[in-house]
Amino acid sequence: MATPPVVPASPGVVGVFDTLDALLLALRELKAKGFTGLTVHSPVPHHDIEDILDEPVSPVRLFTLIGALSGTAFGFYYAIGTSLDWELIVGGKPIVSLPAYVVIGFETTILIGALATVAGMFLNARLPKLRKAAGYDPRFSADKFGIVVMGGPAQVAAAADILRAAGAAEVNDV
Amino acid sequence: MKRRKFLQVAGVTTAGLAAGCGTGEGEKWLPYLVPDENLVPGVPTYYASTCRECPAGCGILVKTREGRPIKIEGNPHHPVNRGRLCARGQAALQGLYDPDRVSQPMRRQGERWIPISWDEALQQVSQALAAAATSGQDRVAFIGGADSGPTDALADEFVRSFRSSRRIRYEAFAHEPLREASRLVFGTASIPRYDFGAARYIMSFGADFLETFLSPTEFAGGFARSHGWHEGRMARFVAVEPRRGMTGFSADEWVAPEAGTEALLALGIANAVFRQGRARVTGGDADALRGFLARFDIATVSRQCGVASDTIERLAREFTDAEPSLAVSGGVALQHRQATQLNVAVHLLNAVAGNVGRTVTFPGTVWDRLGTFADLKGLVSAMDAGGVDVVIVHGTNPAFTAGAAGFASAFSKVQLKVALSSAMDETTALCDIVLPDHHPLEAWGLYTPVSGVTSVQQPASTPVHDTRQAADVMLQLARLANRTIGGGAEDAQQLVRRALGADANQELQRGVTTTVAAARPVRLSREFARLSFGPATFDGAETGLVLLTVPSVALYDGRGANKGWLQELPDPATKISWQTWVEVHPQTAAAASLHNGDVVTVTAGERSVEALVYVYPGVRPGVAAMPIGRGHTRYGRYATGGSNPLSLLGDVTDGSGALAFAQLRVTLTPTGRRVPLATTEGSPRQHGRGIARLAALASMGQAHEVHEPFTAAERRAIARADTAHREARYTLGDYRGEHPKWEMAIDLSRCTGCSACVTACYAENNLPVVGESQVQRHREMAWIRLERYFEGETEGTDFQVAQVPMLCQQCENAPCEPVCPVYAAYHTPDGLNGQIYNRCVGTRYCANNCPYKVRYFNWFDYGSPASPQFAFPGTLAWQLNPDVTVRTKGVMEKCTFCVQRIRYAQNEAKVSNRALTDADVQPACAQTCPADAITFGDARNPDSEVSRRKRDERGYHVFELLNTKPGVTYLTRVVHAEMAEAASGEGH
Amino acid sequence: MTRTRVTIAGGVLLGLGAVLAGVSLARGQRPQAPADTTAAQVQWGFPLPPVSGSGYSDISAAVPNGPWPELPGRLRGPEQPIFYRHDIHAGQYRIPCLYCHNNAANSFTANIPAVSTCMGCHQFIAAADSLGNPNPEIAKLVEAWNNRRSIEWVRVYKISEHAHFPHMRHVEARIACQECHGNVQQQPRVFAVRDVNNMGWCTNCHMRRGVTRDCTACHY
Amino acid sequence: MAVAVEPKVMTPRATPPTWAEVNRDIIKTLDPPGRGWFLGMAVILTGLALGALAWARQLKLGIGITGYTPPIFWGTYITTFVFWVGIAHSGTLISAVLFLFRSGWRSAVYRAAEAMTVFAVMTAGLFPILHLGRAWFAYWVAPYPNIRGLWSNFRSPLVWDIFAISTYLTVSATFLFMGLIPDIAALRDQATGWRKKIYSLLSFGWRNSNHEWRHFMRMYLFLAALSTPLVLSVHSVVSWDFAMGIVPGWHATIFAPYFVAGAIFSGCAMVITILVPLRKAFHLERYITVRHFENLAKLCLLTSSIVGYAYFTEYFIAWYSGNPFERSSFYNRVFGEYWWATWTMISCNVFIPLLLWSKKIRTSIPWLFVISLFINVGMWFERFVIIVTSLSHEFEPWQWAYYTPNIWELLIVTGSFCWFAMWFMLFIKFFPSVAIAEVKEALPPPGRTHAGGGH
Repeated sequence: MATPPVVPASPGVVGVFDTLDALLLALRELKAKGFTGLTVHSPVPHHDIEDILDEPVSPVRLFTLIGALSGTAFGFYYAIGTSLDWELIVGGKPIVSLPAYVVIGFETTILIGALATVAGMFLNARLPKLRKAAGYDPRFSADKFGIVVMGGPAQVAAAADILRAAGAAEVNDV
Repeated sequence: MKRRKFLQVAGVTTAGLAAGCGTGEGEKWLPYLVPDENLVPGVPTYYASTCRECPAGCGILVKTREGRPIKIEGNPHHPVNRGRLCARGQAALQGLYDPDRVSQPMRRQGERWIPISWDEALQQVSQALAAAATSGQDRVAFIGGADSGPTDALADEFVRSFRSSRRIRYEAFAHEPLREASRLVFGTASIPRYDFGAARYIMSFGADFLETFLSPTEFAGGFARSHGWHEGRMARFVAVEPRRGMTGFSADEWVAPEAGTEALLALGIANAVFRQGRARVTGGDADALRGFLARFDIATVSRQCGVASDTIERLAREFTDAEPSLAVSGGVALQHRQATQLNVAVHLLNAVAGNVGRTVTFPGTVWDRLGTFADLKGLVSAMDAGGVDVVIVHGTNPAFTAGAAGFASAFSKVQLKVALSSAMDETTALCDIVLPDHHPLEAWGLYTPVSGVTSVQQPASTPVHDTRQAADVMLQLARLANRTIGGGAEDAQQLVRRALGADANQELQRGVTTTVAAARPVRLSREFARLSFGPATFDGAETGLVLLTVPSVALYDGRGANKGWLQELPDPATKISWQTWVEVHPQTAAAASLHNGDVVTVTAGERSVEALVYVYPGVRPGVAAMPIGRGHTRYGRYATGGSNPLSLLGDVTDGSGALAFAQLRVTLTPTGRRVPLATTEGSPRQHGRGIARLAALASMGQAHEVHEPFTAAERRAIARADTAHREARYTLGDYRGEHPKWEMAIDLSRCTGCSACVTACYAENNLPVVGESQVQRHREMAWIRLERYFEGETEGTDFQVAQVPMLCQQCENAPCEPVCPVYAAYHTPDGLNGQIYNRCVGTRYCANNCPYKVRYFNWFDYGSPASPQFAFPGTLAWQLNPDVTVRTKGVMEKCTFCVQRIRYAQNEAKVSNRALTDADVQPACAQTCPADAITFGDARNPDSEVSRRKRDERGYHVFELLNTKPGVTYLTRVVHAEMAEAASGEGH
Repeated sequence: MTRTRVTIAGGVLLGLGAVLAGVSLARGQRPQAPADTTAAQVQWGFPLPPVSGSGYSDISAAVPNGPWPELPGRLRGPEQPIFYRHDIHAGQYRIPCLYCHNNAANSFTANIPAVSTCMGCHQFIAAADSLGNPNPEIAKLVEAWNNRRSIEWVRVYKISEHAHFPHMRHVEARIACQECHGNVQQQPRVFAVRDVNNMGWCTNCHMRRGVTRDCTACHY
Repeated sequence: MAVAVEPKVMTPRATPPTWAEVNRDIIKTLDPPGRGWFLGMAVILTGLALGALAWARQLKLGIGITGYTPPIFWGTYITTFVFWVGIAHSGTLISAVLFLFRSGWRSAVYRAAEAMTVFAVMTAGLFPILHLGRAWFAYWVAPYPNIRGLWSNFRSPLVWDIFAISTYLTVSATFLFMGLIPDIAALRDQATGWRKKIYSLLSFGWRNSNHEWRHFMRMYLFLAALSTPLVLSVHSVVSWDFAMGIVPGWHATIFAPYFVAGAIFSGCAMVITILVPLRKAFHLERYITVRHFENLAKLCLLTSSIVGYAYFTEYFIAWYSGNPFERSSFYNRVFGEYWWATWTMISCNVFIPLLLWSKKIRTSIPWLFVISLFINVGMWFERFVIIVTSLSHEFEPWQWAYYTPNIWELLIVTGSFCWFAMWFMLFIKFFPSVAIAEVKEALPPPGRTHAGGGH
């Protein structure tokens, strides 16, 4: 089959796959060839993809931890501080009634923890993205998979071949 | 009188009807022209006067702020009430500020009333009087109420000056039979004075001496002294009556004879006394009495009355064992065809027991000079025959109370009918001209309830409306008709000052002068023997129920009906307000399948009224009882509810010419409707929860088992924790340092359930009157309420009634406090359970969490004139206590031990830098309690009265096992009965 | 990974710090010992350092018999039936506040002086101003007095009904009237210098002086 | 409920739908609404308006226009508050707890359940304000720095409520929205015109790329992990509104678990109530299968027996404690004036669910629907019984009373249901009520025969 001339101008290439297995094949190949800066689009996350890419664990969990801890601190700080601010005895109970404040501490833990987590996700995933992503195809949110490879002309060309070889339905420049 | 001008600093905080909205934008201040040395804005001024709500004549101190009376309290110097007051006395203010008062002279045209000027009105009346006088003798009549002193004399003089002798002092409750009996037995037509304080044994034949009989506030004090448990001794009280009312609740024993046979029972007992050889009469009297009494053979009496003969024997023994004892009778409820006989019999009983001159004396009282029902009937027939041209009615309402005499129809035949009345009541409505009278709190007078006691009456306020005091009107009328009366006095004030003499001002300040009047000694007369003694008869079918018309603690003879406080005051016996009920015994009810709230028609002959059934174990089977006082057709916005049982009565009189209030047998026919009772009663039984505790006298002294919810270890732990907390507390911010701990002790052995405290609280704390529909939803706002529980088997007569005033317990571990999200409920340094109205958001959690259920919620905007539920219409708002915030809708409120009084006293003490003492602070309830059952003070001071009472062996806290540490200690009520144990234990 | 540890440690420290901060903040809020009021500030609280600003007149140079203080450019506060100048009476002539508002010393409410109080002086003090022409304001007063009429002053300060303010306690505690009412002795026409219903302002003063902040001291 | 645009009957096929079909079918549910939808909406808005008017009147005249009869100071409002908080629970339970437990069947139903949660909390949140005597000062309960120097009382369970409910609302709303992001992206890629703009905005430019999925899955996991204790705490806190009170019938340690179980019980029932018509209207039989309903039914059965056990324990302890107040209170529940409420509760929550033991009934949609309705009613009555009967029969016999709600309360309660329905109706027309991405996860990816999804 005749290979169409590669346009050196293009910064990258995207391969569109109908099946997961084809995608995985291409992905393995690319990794093997030491390609970096790969972006895999798939309608749903899939552990096979993760296995091949094997990236470090997301740091979101740290946000969760710190958020939660400061939540706890804030809860108790607020409850204790305000009670001591104006001592009012109710029901013959001590001014600082810790057992009661546990509830406050707990709720603020969850609240701030959750918000921090979400913030963490947005920061790490670089969301929101405003500009169009290179090589993204609407079908990736339906039932097609895609690999975007960025790089110099040589790499791009090589990647394109690999993608085709792996059985990409389409291989387009981006 | 300028010193009480309303030119005041612009209503300095008129108790915030505007619900505190920041700056007084555009509000005007009106300074005095000349400052009044004894009136400082913001500082109350007190005026001594006399309560005229009933003939008892209690001395009062009227608290005024910026010239407006805002509270009435008893005059401590006064021998009759010793500083105490009943609910009716407390409510006198609402008479003064009655929104339906007649505000200026008016002439009637058909059904319409046209305002006229005083001059014109006086002209017309004086001409009519003159004309009547010229046209003959006795063509002028004056109907007044009980009165004495110069104004009373003036009325006589006035009538005489128009060539008439028709002057009647008409009181619906004049107790003629009692007076007549005194004449027949002791030869003096006088109402006796009773010394309950000295009596060791009290037997009441239907005399409601704690409610309306003669001088209830005075009697309550004496009764509490003798019958209240003290150092292991207390008098025994036996109630002999077919209906057990509030007075009967205090009884250790209830004997319920057949209605109408009480006289026979009394004579039977007297007879027994002789036969037991215990009579304390000697000489000829003894023989005469023995002979007379022998007629009343005990077996026969026992059969007639339905009272076991050994009971009669026992009563005779007990009555004479105790020395001195006291038997009273003359209650309106038992004023039947044999009323005179009943009073005679009771007089004899006192005579044989040797009580006369000891607990029963005859100093002469204001009642002695009252006219009888027969007198009124005489006048009625004269009016009917057209023998009277001008009738002046003053301070009484015969059209309502004397319907039986056919008053209305005859009255309408009179040419000119003049009302000297401040209310548009039934009688006034029939008149042609109304010359509005001062309220007693605006008027001058001298009143002598009992000879030896002269009680002054002076204005505590300038007239609220364009009114004039009756005495002044009489003087002016006489003057216009060219007659001089009252020794040419200018006005009533002059009359009074003249009578008081040189040191009038001191008298006015003190309010009462007492001279020791030697009680007239009496000797037995034989006249009574001519009477015929037998069971009283009642008109109507034998199958019917005997109808007792009962005077109302709140409304008296109906004159209290237009006062919201009194209408909403739950009747101490049935706990119903606003409505007219008919009491039937459970058996009777079951037989006729009647239930609470069923609307029935009470029929006697062709007359009938409607009433709500209340199934009540306190009436004998075969007896029905209805309260007097409601069912007005006129008189004002609050008065027109309910129905008037008096309208059933015919003009039947007894031997003394008194109206027989008990004369009918009635039938109850259900209408099929049922109305929720406007009652505060939840469950009439306390299910052994030990809220109102009773203890048998026998069990006192010896260490009787008191329920202890905690083990010794737990108690120690709790105590440790508490002391730790207290120590911690006194180092905290506002709690630092020494504070008093305000506490209260309530002696249930003294409490009679009279409910004076309730009305006092309404007056002091600006409590709204919410009306029938809201009371039906239990939304009444009374911060202190009287709970009335039946103890023991209520089928028969052998049950006790446990009553307890329930108010905020000011718990140290208050469950209501920690649940409030906004600190509106919290604990003050001086141990109060503070409630900050303006902080409350109305979650109502505190009320849910209060085990005593003493928190009350503002369901509507009772305090805002804009709201449809506004509770202080018209001049009623003038009564509001400026020291207490009027609560807005949606906030919780409750008793605070009258914290405004505490703070006021603290400020006074601080400014005049002296220490605060318990004497400086008295909550309204404690201040007014006629039985002195409530003690208030600083519990941290071990020598204070309240601490002393707290240590009493009878002391207990309600719901001790909740460990709320209440600040109110109740002292168990001690009764002679043995069954009392039922209620004594904490519920376990 | 080190970055991780740092961040964790940071979080924990932040938490602990916050708790300590809370407690210490609360400590700081504790009422202090009473601030001693200097002799200059007691009783009717004058002389006080004169303030300047719209509505105030400068009386620093005023002497009792000298010319009346200049009226400031702008008068604040509600117009009164009689243009009674506090800056002359209280300022220039140094009449103590309690001379007229005497009830402040023995009652919850400070009174507006009775007409007779005014006449006490003004039946002797000629109704003429500094320039010698008759003073219409005093004329009004005399006229009112002769007709036994009271004078409808416009209210300036009002405490909400749900708060009870015992004037006598504060006078007795020797709090200068100016503390709440501002330098009235410099106000030709009295105006509200502050919202007296601002509870925070009450409680702050109470805390500064270490007196009670108990709710039922004012609210009942 | 709404009817799909073209009413073509779709019979569940044996073969699972392909990913493409999933997108097509689910996105179809967002087609312009039909007459049925608008009709339903009209009814709902009318009910809402009536409720609003009733509340306006209550604000003007005071809360006295309701049937409150002291000492019953809490009535239908708090009852309905607890009811809605309860409803709110199954949502998070299904989406978070089942997520942690990796039970695959949640994926088809959790979106609807979660939406229900959020809207239920929004509804519940109205009532604490509604029932206040001075609703316009409701914000005083929140501890905000103010000029008076006053704070709120952190000992009060009501303040705990503020924190619990607001936290729950925030977190569950976040959870719902986070789960929506990939689906919104899918919508964006299909939509055109203004819808595309909006969805692009809401999708935050989501690209289904591994860089996003990686953090997303973590975030989702931790949110689930945080929501799980939260969901348990919230209803515990609500139960402490009562358990912290000393009222006989409230003051019990069993309350927290008892309420949580009840909440899940009522929540699952409500999910069934909502899913049945939703599934019918949107022809989602292929996605929401009988298996899903059966699992929900099993959950109901489980929680029903827990609730039943809690009832039994309450009565047993009341008797066994020997505490006269407790005894009397519980006796009054069953045989007192409120017997009707108690027996409605017991039969709806304990007896009727017993039918679910039968597989035939458990797998029959009509049966389930009817039973779920009974459970909803029963759970409302449970709260009514706990609140009202306990208060009506407290320590002080003199203050025993009887309360029944009146028209104004009922109008407001109905209004609250309409408020809930309104939000839900809007939701199903703007967002996929079945999770596109997660359904796909549960299906075999293109080119495979079995679902290798999950993580």
